[in-house]
Amino acid sequence: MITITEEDFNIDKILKDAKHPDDGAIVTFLGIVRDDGIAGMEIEAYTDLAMQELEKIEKEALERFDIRSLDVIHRTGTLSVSDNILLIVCGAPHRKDAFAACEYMIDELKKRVPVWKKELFKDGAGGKWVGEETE
Amino acid sequence: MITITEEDFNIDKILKDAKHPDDGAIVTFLGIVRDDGIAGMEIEAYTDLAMQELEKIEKEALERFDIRSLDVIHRTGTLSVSDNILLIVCGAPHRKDAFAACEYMIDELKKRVPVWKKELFKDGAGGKWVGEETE
Amino acid sequence: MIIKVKAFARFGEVLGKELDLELDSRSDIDGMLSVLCASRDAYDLIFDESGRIREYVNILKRGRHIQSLDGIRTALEDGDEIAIFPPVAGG
Amino acid sequence: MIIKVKAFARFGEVLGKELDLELDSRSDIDGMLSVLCASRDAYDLIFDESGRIREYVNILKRGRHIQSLDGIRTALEDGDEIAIFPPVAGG
Repeated sequence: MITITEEDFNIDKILKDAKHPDDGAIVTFLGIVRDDGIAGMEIEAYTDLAMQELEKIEKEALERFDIRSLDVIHRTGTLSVSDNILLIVCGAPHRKDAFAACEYMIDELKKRVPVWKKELFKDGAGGKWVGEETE
Repeated sequence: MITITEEDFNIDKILKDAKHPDDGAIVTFLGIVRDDGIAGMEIEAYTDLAMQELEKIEKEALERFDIRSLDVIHRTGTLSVSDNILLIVCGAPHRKDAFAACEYMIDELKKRVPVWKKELFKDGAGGKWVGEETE
Repeated sequence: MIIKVKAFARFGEVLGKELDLELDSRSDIDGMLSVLCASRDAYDLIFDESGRIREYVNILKRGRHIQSLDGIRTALEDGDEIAIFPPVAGG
Repeated sequence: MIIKVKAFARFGEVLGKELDLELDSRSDIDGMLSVLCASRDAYDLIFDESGRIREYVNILKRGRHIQSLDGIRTALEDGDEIAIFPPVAGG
């Protein structure tokens, strides 16, 4: 399942729901706000298109790897250091596929999914959009 | 932290405890009992040596990869299909190291750590130790 | 006709996050950008010194990149949603 | 002297999971195995037809493989813990 939400998530529950009798391995990627001397992060998404693109990547991964499930939750809004940003959960019979599909999802997500992050300065005076230095 | 226990674990809590301000990525491997037409699984460990070996692998991973934490919980005892067997949690500034260290831990664990699994037959009449076919 | 424009990240801060533009019928992306980039800041954000759209600018019509349509000559229709954004940086 | 033997997985089922063996002082691993593998089943589990320890059998003295010590000639002392097990299969 693909979700874009402001809400935080309960990983235990998501893993429980992801479990399939064929699964022997569940690999999870959790992206969190790293303390690069920032107060936090603001995350913006072009939600409709981001959902479509995530579903497309999910479909590609299900075709490419022997996996049973691939779930993604991407948060938006204002987050603090160490807050959860992104969760990817991949269940598979064997671990190699679960790792590969989970990495595929995060790699493609970073390239293709319309989401942006703004690092918020500590003094409260605005911030800097990640990736701006390339512009 | 390395733990060998009969108890199940709360992944949300473990992830929360694992978080370090330097971390941007936490990769988790969860091994669960796959339904290969079995009733469940019995897991036995040579606990003292398994702890030592897991700590050795953890140390190797901390030297090899730029990671901040690597936690392992391996369960023993009798488990049912879809029950949690093993949890590996690796926190790192960047995702490539977190994925690589998590895979390193599970690959080495499977080769080096004295733990054995017995698949329990559905009719209740005993079971089969995994890996026995090679003997 | 009315075109809905959504701009994201820094583009949203400069152009406005979401606006309805009143355009002549038979307008195209080029025409829309003239209206959208009337201010110096907005123009510099989207165009380079030689007046070409900067490489990192993504413009989508109803979810499709204009490069896969007719570029800046892509025709617009009443009710179209145009998205405009810098390189993505999620995850 | 008393040697503690721990056997795991199928080896534990055949040999017993944990036993204290009373051995002559100055016994070695070879001597211990003679006592431990008195039954036909136990012998066949550990030794091949030519009387050599099967390749997949791991024997450790105080956590160290006997290959890295003196093999089956590794000397034993009172209170030693010997572990004996098949290939590992955790995770």
